[in-house]
Parts: sequence; structure tokens; C-alpha cells
Amino acid sequence: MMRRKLKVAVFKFASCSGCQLQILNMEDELLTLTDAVEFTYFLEASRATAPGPYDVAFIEGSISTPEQEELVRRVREESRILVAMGACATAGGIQALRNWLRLDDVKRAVYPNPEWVKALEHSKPVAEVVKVDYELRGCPVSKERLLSFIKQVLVGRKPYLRREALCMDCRRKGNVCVMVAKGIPCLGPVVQEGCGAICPTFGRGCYGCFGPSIDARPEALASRLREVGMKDRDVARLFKGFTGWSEKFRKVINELEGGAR
Amino acid sequence: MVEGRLIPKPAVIEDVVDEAPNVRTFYLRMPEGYPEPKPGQFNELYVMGVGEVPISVSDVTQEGLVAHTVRVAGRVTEVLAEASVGDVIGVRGPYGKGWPVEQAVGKDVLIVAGGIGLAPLRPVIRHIERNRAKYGKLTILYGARAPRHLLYKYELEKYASIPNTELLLSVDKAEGPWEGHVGFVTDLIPKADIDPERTIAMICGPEIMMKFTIKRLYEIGLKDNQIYLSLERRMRCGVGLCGHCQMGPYFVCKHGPVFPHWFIKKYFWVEQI
Amino acid sequence: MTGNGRESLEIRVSNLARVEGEGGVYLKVSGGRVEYVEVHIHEAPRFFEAILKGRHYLEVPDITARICGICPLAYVMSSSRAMEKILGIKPHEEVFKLRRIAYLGEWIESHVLHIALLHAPDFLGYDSALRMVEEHGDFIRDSLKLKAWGNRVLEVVGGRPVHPVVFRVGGTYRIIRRDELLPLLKRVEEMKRRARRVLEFVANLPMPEFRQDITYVSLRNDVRYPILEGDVVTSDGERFKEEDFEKHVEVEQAKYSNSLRYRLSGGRPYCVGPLARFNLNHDLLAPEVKDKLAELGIKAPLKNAFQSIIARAAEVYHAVVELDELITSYREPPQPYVEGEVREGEAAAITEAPRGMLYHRYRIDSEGFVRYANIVAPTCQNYVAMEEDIRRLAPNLLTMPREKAQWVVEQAIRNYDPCISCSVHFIRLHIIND
Amino acid sequence: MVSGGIYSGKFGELRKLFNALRLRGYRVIAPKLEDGVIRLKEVTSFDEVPYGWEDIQAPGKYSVREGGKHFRHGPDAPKRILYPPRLELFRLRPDWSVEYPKERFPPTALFAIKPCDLASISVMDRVQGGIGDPYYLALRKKLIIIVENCVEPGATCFCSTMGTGPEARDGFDIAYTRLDDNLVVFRPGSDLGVELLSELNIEPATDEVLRKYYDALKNASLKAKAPFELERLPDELELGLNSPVFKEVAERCFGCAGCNMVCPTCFCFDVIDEPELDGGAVRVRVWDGCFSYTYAEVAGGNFRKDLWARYRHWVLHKFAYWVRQFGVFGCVGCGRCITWCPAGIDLRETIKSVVEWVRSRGGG
Ligand SMILES: Cc1cc2nc3c(=O)[nH]c(=O)nc-3n(C[C@H](O)[C@H](O)[C@H](O)COP(=O)(O)OP(=O)(O)OC[C@H]3O[C@@H](n4cnc5c(N)ncnc54)[C@H](O)[C@@H]3O)c2cc1C
Ligand code: SF4
Ligand code: SF4
Ligand code: SF4
Repeated sequence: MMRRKLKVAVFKFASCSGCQLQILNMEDELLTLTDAVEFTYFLEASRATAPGPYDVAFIEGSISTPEQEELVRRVREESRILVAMGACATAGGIQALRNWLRLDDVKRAVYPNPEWVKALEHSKPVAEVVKVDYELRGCPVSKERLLSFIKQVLVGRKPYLRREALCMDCRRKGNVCVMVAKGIPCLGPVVQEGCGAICPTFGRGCYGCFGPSIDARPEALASRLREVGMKDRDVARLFKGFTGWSEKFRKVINELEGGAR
Repeated sequence: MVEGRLIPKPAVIEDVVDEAPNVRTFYLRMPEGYPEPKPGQFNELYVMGVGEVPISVSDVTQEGLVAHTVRVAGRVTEVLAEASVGDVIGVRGPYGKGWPVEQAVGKDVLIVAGGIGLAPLRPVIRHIERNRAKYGKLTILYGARAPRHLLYKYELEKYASIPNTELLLSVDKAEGPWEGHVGFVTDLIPKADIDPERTIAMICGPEIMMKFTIKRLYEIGLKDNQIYLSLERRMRCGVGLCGHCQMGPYFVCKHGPVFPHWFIKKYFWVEQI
Repeated sequence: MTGNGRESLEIRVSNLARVEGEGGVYLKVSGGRVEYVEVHIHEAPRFFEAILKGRHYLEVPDITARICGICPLAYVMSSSRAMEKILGIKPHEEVFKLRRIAYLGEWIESHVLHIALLHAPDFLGYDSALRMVEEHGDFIRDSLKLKAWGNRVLEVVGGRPVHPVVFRVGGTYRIIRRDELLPLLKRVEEMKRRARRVLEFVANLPMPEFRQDITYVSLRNDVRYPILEGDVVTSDGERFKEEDFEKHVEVEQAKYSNSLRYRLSGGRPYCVGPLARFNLNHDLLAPEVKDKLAELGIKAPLKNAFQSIIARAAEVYHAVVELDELITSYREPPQPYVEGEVREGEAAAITEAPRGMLYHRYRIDSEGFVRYANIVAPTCQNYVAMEEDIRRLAPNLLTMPREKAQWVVEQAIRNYDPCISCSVHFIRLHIIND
Repeated sequence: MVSGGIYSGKFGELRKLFNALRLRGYRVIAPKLEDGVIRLKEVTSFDEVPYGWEDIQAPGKYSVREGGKHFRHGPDAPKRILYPPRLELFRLRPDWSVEYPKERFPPTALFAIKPCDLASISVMDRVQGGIGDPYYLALRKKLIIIVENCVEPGATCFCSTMGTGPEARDGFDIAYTRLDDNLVVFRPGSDLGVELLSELNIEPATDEVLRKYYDALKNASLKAKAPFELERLPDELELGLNSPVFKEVAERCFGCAGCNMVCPTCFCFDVIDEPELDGGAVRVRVWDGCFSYTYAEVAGGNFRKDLWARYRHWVLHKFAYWVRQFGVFGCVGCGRCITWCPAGIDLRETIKSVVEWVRSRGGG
């Protein structure tokens, strides 16, 4: 089934590089993988770069400057399959929290010469700028999912990864529900599976790095959390994390914060 | 054995026929020990590493090749549709309860099919053709989106020449020359010459189309126990294990996919059952 | 314009490869004189400063971790330690051990990534490590195994190698069981062997002749190789408390860069990271590491920036040896974490990220929300040093073909394993306004 | 000599029984306190079984305290052992030959499980057993079951309504009941049970003990009731298919499928086909649940795209369809889906409300 080598490119936008690192973290598979995959553009790994077109372009990072907007459009044109990789690319990332603030204030708070700094009004998920074919969620993406994704592309199928609530995976794994047993607020019921439910495994609630699950109902979770005694502002902060700018979470946050933006 | 039942066995594609846009028929040389499927049964077809989909048997040839007419609908069917002669795919089956061809002996048979829904009914037409004396009148009402979406165009008209057979076609939208009906396939029901007393109706198509058909059939006097339909549900195993295909208490894969209407009526009409 | 003659040279690399993040380098020499050296950092700003404001102190480690995916734990640890100082709490000794275990895991993962995948190809003239497999398969395999093991340490202790989830202010979210850690030891001897081989390999790489004249700065605590605690020491003989760090550095901003740059007081360029740590703490390395270095004829201090790869490999070997000890002696603490009384306050902390000292300072209010934050990443501190090195290299560059000169310039930057993602997220020394 | 009948002995006999199982080479799976929760885990010493601890359960809440007399089941059900959440079924080589994963089916003893969990095994026997799941059957064949009857059911238990407890009826090897700190009643339920009990220092129960025993169980039975009755429940629920109750409850539901996962009888699975780099493939079976969005999704749409429809399907499946499919209820009244629902939804209340709705409309 494996045909010619897949031309893969990895592009970085506003991000921490953690998602691309997950590619290099596939130590056990990296050498076999390169039999089937050619990284034609992957600056973190190689000096050698080849121009497009690419079979698959992985986009890491959110789009937050005018140059980035331009570049991602170009990448889109040159790529057969464009994958938004990680929370930044799929939901704007942690840096999207600035989207609730005024850009001018933000710049001034950070830079002595704010006028030197070019930035878009919002830190945007890739899909707000160009068409995205697939999303690989997570902060960072899971390397198992990344590998599975690549393998699926290699056999020529449209990749499929479950997008159900984290709770399913959490409980399959045999974790004890931290909400029920410890009263710890957890976003698991509304967050997409994929990380292996590691936060509950390590005794804490999910903080949402995989973003809303398919058909997530964050409003129901928010009202339950309030019912058990959490303050609105704390519930809002729980959602306002690595995927806070995703449409579904944004809505809940705005409701809780009383319609600010 | 559950694994045993879930293991696809290799089958060789011996012929591929392009039927319509995004629809192809694959004629398979089945693995040894594969039982002869009955009209209305389906197989699970598997593409290595890609996945598995339930597909009805759309013909069994004189040479024993088993045909499956596949419409591209998603992940698996998309890759499957690319397969060509000589390729090996996996099969398991045949599964499910088929059309009531035995109960219909001595009766008129009305076939109402929409789109890809003709595929599972084609074996019924074949069966009646081969056992013509055993059945009364055969009425085939078939509708598709447009003329080019009609399946089996190379033999469709020949159905009309099966003795004592009426064939009426309809399309949602005529493109180019078209002499048949334009509209819903259900519009054909009053046009056909159907004897409600002695007819067994077999329906396959989108659920909404089947519901309209049943209403129309009531209007011309058919009763629930004369109506059969083939249902579609998500299936992950095909053999009543995985739970996905339940409709009410029934597993569509093993209690169906063909059901008498009286049997499932209680659930079939409930919203999002 | 572009010449490879003896008098002038211009190099423009707008996208540096094999560094973490986005940066470029521009050099112009004319008439034998260096006109400018500019290391550009055009990584898009992410405004962490603005984001942190108003967040609860417990959320800070997770948020700042996202500044860098290569060394997230460093951020977790520096911020946690600063918060603990504010709250006046001290995590249990075994928690300290766990932190060290994880941190060493990160060192291994990050160092080996740099050694094998980013840096070594330079010395041997490869575009990427993936192309080295044919001729140097053993080295690549040793490295990948080490890296995988370092990641495994992080997975076991923290759930995943990038952005581990278990550490919090005051300790860990749950007790890490001894029986979870012990299986790591199954491969520890193998890892020591591989680490030795990697060290040997890099010690034998062809090294460009080069001598820095620069101040080295790192933590030092006189007990163990510095990671999580100590005073700041410099090769110029200074020693001061982490709290006083800002008093000893000067900060500047260049127009061409999104990153701030630091000098030691008096305008001295300085260098942090493996080379600095090695030069200032080599006496604290594990005995078998010292033996191996002696055998290889490597003596501290190392003043050739290109030799940073050796310091890195020595630290990897040390990390494996120390992990063996730490895991063997680990006992489960009675509580996973200690919780302090939330109170208003301000404090600073430094830990040794793989790339060098990472400084965090915070002020929180009486409810535990952040009012002020300042972070100084290692790469900002090495920034001036990088340009300095290139300046010093310029005469040699003029004797090389342009291609080669460009490569050496890039390599001079890669010597620092610059983490550009980190560097751009500095935080200005001023109060975030309400 | 022990034969059928009811025996009594001291608490210490339980330890002997436990040790006897270990000596015979069984892997003993028993309740075990871990991080504040009673799990079902392999246990190597009798002292790990949390006698002297009690769990406190309520919709969406769970905790334990020391000093209580009786523990109930925690989140883990026998399903986890007999029907694992993730199972690699086989690998296909590129030439279509089949490779099975190496599996071990150690002889296993379930010790001190609760009557509802025993009942869940008999439900699974009809479902997985009936289907012939070989993994299930291989473990099941060698399974020994020691049940602890419930003298103090928890606040989310409703086994007596479901007819599955608080006393185990059949299907066990030994059932025991702790009447007080040092008085335990034993009942063998199989030849093996008789054999194991013969090794203990126990005596036929006196009339006084028997009275105490029956009283205790009767008392317990009164506590473990749900606010509905089974008699016409399947029909009533089917009449309630259009009840607004499902929509109301679903407003609070997250659709996380946690209930599916903790339920000891939920059996749905998803099949994951993964390609391998060498051209072969692997097939994995993982627990799925009817609350998940994709559960009824097909290429052309979703048969239960709204959460209320999924919620309704689950309730109906447990309490109506299951009876028609397998001749038993799909619920054993363990209350796990109530305790372990992060939204704190109480299944019993839902059923009660649907039945009331049906009756108020003259149905049923
Ligand atoms: C009894 C039966 C007979 C069928 N006969 C035919 C036929 O003769 N010709 C034909 O073209 N199609 C037929 N279908 C529909 C066909 O199975 C789906 O189009 C196909 O499964 C879509 O799979 P996919 O992977 O391409 O799409 P995706 O939407 O990507 O589906 C992914 C998975 O979802 C499940 N799934 C999705 N849609 C369906 C569906 N409609 N039914 C069951 N499972 C689904 C499958 O398990 C599939 O592997 C039949 C379905 C059933 C239930
Ligand atoms: S811990 Fe969180 S993810 Fe896990 S079951 Fe509970 S709510 Fe769901
Ligand atoms: S549990 Fe949630 S926050 Fe934690 S790693 Fe998984 S998706 Fe991210
Ligand atoms: S439906 Fe709920 S109460 Fe019934 S068996 Fe399942 S988990 Fe237990």
C-alpha cells in the first residue's frame, strides 16, 4: 500500500515548539518513518529545505502577525493536506488569552517600543485564516495520535481519530474520577480525548489542552461547577486556558464574565 | 469466537464496473468456505489498515462471484472505491436477514428503491427472474437524483422485459433527455398497477424516502405485514456484538437489516430512536 | 555584493535551521572590518506578560511552561520556587528529589536533541541528523535511545515529555510511587554505556579553533551539580543571591529583534548554559564522569564555544548517573504537596534550564493573583555572547568559501542551543498596569 | 463436613479462606483501598481488603471513612477484568495471515465482590458468554467468586428493586455475610465452594444466628430500593419514549459517557483499525458507549444527534430493550452510574419521572 515517499513540511508560527518536538520525540519510529516520509521542510530538524508542493503540512502555532497570515496562505496553496497541530494552531493557544484584552494595552504592557511590534488584533487559530483539513489537538499534540495520523495518511485513508469526551478514555484507563472522588474541577467531560487522560491520572483535573470534544456541552459543566460551589470567575478561568478561545469555551467564558467581548 | 468472527478473509477483485458518479461494483472471488449469500444480506468489506464497512450483496454471478456496489461516502468507501482488478480486500459474512423471497412466493412483488438502495434489491430481481413462475407481477419503482445516478443502466431496461414486470423510473432532476418521471420515487406508486391484496413490498433507500413510501403504500391499501424495508445503522461488527446498530431492542445487523414493517413499526417512526 | 574574498563578506540567513524557534543572522564585513553582526529574533511575540496578569498563582507554572516546549519543566520549576518563597513553604525533601529527577530527564532529552539532531550534523557537514544514519548509525541510535529514556523519565514522573502535568507549587498533584519509578532503572546501565559513547563521539568531533573571552555564569551550591538551587557565581569571581540577580545585570533592546539582551554589570557579555555550568561546577560532576573526561583528555575550563557540545554530553552522562542514585534512594513523601497561606508578596527564583539560568520574579496579591512578573530566559542572556563570538570569528570567516562561512556562523549560534521560543518571552522590568 | 446449608464462623475464617485461594494459585482480585477509593485490584494480602472502612456515596459524590462497618463496591466492576477496556484482537500481516497477541488467562478469584457485581457477571454471561467472546470465556471458565452480601447498602444502591441483592442468590462459589465484627455467615454455592469451606473452622448456623442473618438481610433489602417497580417497567418506559423528561435531564448531562464506562454491564465497543508501517494492520477493541456522539453517526447523518436521544436510548436499553434482547434487565442496581456521574444525575429519579409522566397520561 505504501507508495512514494510522503512529502511532509512542518511550519512554526506563534508557539512554543513543543508540538514539533513531539515529532522528534517519536524516537522509536523516527528511523522507520523516514523510509516512508520525507521531511522536506522542517527547520527545527534540518538545514535542507525543499520548496512545495507538500503532501502534508503541519502547522504549529497560532497566526498572530500580518506576516504569518501571509505565510500561512502561501503554505495552504502549496499543501495537499493542511493539518493544524496543537492548541495554538487549533484554538489560538494560551497566547489567545490576549484576545480578551486590547492589543494596544497588551503591547504597551510588554514592550518599551510598542510601535516596533507588529501583531494582529487576535491570536488566531489557523482555521480562521485558511481552510484546515485536519486538526490534531493538544498542548502539545500527542505523539501516538501524530504517528497514527501519519500512518493513516500513508495507507491513503482520511485519518480518523476519536473525538469523544476525555472521560471515556479516563475511565477506560481505570482512573478514578477526580470530580466525584476528590471534588476537583475537571474539564474532562467536555474536552476531546487523546492525551491519555494524564491529568486525572496524576491526580488533578483536566485543564483542557485538547479543546472541546465533539458535541461538548461546556455550559452544562459550568452550571454543575457553580452548583457545587465554584465562583463564576473561577469557572471562567478554568475554561480560559490553553483552548479558551475555541468557540465553545469562549461562549461560556463570555457568559460567565458577563458579556465582556 | 469473537476474534474469529471479526477476522476479515482475503477476497480477490475479479471485475470492477463503474456504475455512476462515485459508485462502483466490485465482483469478488470469495474465500473458501464462504456461504452463498441470500438476497438482502450484506458483507463486511475491509481494506487493509483502512477499515471495514457493511456493504450489501448486489449480485451473485453464475461463476459464483459476489458483487458489491459501493458508493463513496467516507473514509473507507473512498479508499475501497479506488481498488482495481487483482487487488485483495478482506471480507466477512454474509450477515443479516435478507428479503422475504420465500414468503413472497405466489405473490406480486413491489420493489421501491432510492439511489444506492437498488443494490440490495437487485438480487431479488435476479431471483424472481430466475424463478419467474413462482411469483406474480413484479413492479420496480426506482428513483435517483438524476439520470446519470441511476445504477445498472446497462441492464435496467432489461428488467422491464422480464415477463409480467413493470418498471417505472424517476429522477429528482432531469438532465438532458429523460422520458421518465421527474420528482419523488414515491410519486410512482399511484402510477403503477399494484394489486394491494396480493403484493409484498420491499423498500430500500434513505430513511425519509422509506417513510414516505410506507405512507403512500397505506394509501393504496397495503398493510404493515406486506411491507419490508432494509435499514441502515452504524455498524462496527456486523454480528450483534458492538451495540451500535440498535434500533429499539433490535440489532439491525442480525435481526435485520431487512425488517417487516409491522415488526419494527413501533420504533421506526420514533424520532431519533 | 556577496563576496568570498579576503576583504568583505555578507551573510544573510533569514531562517535559522535546527534551532528552537524563529531567528536569523546577518553579518557584514567590509574592508576587513565587521560592520555589523545581528542575530535577529523574529519569533512572533506571544505577550505572556499580559496573559499572566490576574491569573492565580497555581496556574502560573502551567502557563509559563508554554513559553517553551523544549524545556517546559524549567519554567515550571523556576515559577514554582518563586511562588513557594512568597508563600513561605518548603516542599518535602523527596519532592525536591522528584523535581531533580524530572529536571535531569529534561536535561537529557533537551541536550541529546541538541547534540545529535541539531548540533552534531554541523561538525560533520550534514544538513540533518536523519542523513547521518548511514555513516554514524551507532551515534544516532545511542542518542535516540538516550533521548527516549529521558522522555520516559518525564512520562513516568509527569505524564508526558512536553508540558508534564504533575508538578505544582508546593510539590506534586499526587504522590509518585516508588514502584512507578523503579522500572526506569532497568535500562540505567545501558544508558550509562550509551552516554559514555556519545561523550566519546562528540569529544572526537573536529573542533574549529576558537577561544572565547567572556564571563561564564551559573548557579552553584557547593553540594551538587546545580539545577534547582544555589547562588549565582561568575567566572570573574562574583557570587550573589538569586534575589539580587537584577541588580547585577543590564538590559538593552535592539531594534532588529523581538528579544531583550542582557549583559553583566559593566557591560560584560556573558554566557550561561552547559559550558558555563561545566566551567564553574566541574568539581561536582559524578566521579565516573570525571574519570571519563580525564581519559578523553578534556580539562575544564572549556573556552571554545564549539566545545559546548562536550559540556552538554558530559552533563548527559552525569544526569544518567545521578538519576540512578536519586531513583534508588527515592521514598514516597507523606504528602504530595504542601500548601501555604496565601499572602501578598514578591520573590525571585533561578533554576538551571538545559540552556542556562532561568530567572523568574513574581508579585502576587492577597488572594493569590499575579500582579507583576518578570522572566529572563537563558537565550536572552546569551544573546550578546552569540554576536560577540561571530565578531571574533570574522577574521577566520574571510578565509573560507562563502558557503562554509555561512555554515560556521550558523554553527556559532547553534553552539548556544538558542531557544528562540524562550527568548522572545522576556518580561520587561516594569509593573504591569491594572 | 460441609455440604449445602448455612454456616457460621469467626472473622478469622475469612482470612483463611483468602489464603486458601492464594495457596491454590489464584490471582485474587478484591476490594482494595487506594488513594481514598475502594478499587477492585489484585490483592496479595488479606489485610489489604478494606474491612473497617466505609464508603459514602451520593449522586456525583464519593468518599471513604475509617471506622465504618461496611464497604460497598467502588468504581471498578468485574467487567474491567473479564471484558477489558482496550483489547488488541489481532494483527493482520501484509499477506493476510493472522497473529494473535500473547495473552495470559490466569485462574482468577474475585473475593468480597458485592451481589450486584455477581449479578452483573450473570448478565455478562448472557451477553458476552452468549456471543462466545473467547477472551471473556477463557477467564470466566476459571473464575472463582466469593461474594460478600450487603448488610448496609449505600445511598445509591437499588439492588433489591432490581432483584440482584443485597443477598446473592446463585452463581457464586461462596457467599458470606458479616453480621458483626466477629460473626460471619457462610453459604457455599458450588462444589468448589463446599470444598473450600470444608477447610474452615465453621459450624452449621444456630437458629439464633439464622434469625439474625435473615433480619439483617431483610433490613438491608428495605434500604436498597428505587422509587419504581419492575413489573411493567419495560412497557411503561416504551410508552414514555416521547416523554419530555429525557430532554429535561439531558440539559444537565455532559454526554461524557462516564456512566457507560462505569456500568458493569454496558458492553458496546468500537473497533479501531490501525495501519502499520510494514503494510499490515492491527484491530483493537475499545469500550464505547451510547452517550458518545459518534455512536450512531453514519456517513449521511446521525441517528441520535441530540443528547436527549442518546440519554433516552441508554435508559431504554437498560430497562426495556435489554429484557427483550437477553431476557434480563441490563441494570443490576449497583448505582455506579449515579455515584460516578460528574453531573450528579440520578437514574432512579429519571425513571420515576418517566413512569409518572406515562401514568399521568393514562398509559401503563
Ligand atoms: C446493512 C448495510 C448495508 C449497506 N449496503 C451498502 C451498499 O450496498 N452500498 C453502499 O454504498 N453502502 C452501503 N451501506 C452503507 C455503507 O456501509 C456506508 O456508506 C459506509 O459504512 C460508510 O463508511 P465510510 O468509512 O466510507 O464512511 P465514514 O463516514 O467515514 O464512516 C466511518 C465508519 O462509520 C461507520 N459508518 C458510517 N456510515 C455508516 C453507515 N451508513 N452504515 C453503517 N456504518 C456506517 C462505519 O463503521 C465506518 O467504518 C450499507 C450499510 C448497512 C448498514
Ligand atoms: S476525572 Fe475528569 S475526565 Fe476523568 S471521568 Fe472524571 S470528569 Fe471525566
Ligand atoms: S487531561 Fe486535559 S489538560 Fe491534561 S493533558 Fe489531557 S487534555 Fe491536557
Ligand atoms: S445502569 Fe447504573 S445502576 Fe444500573 S448496572 Fe449500570 S451503572 Fe449500575
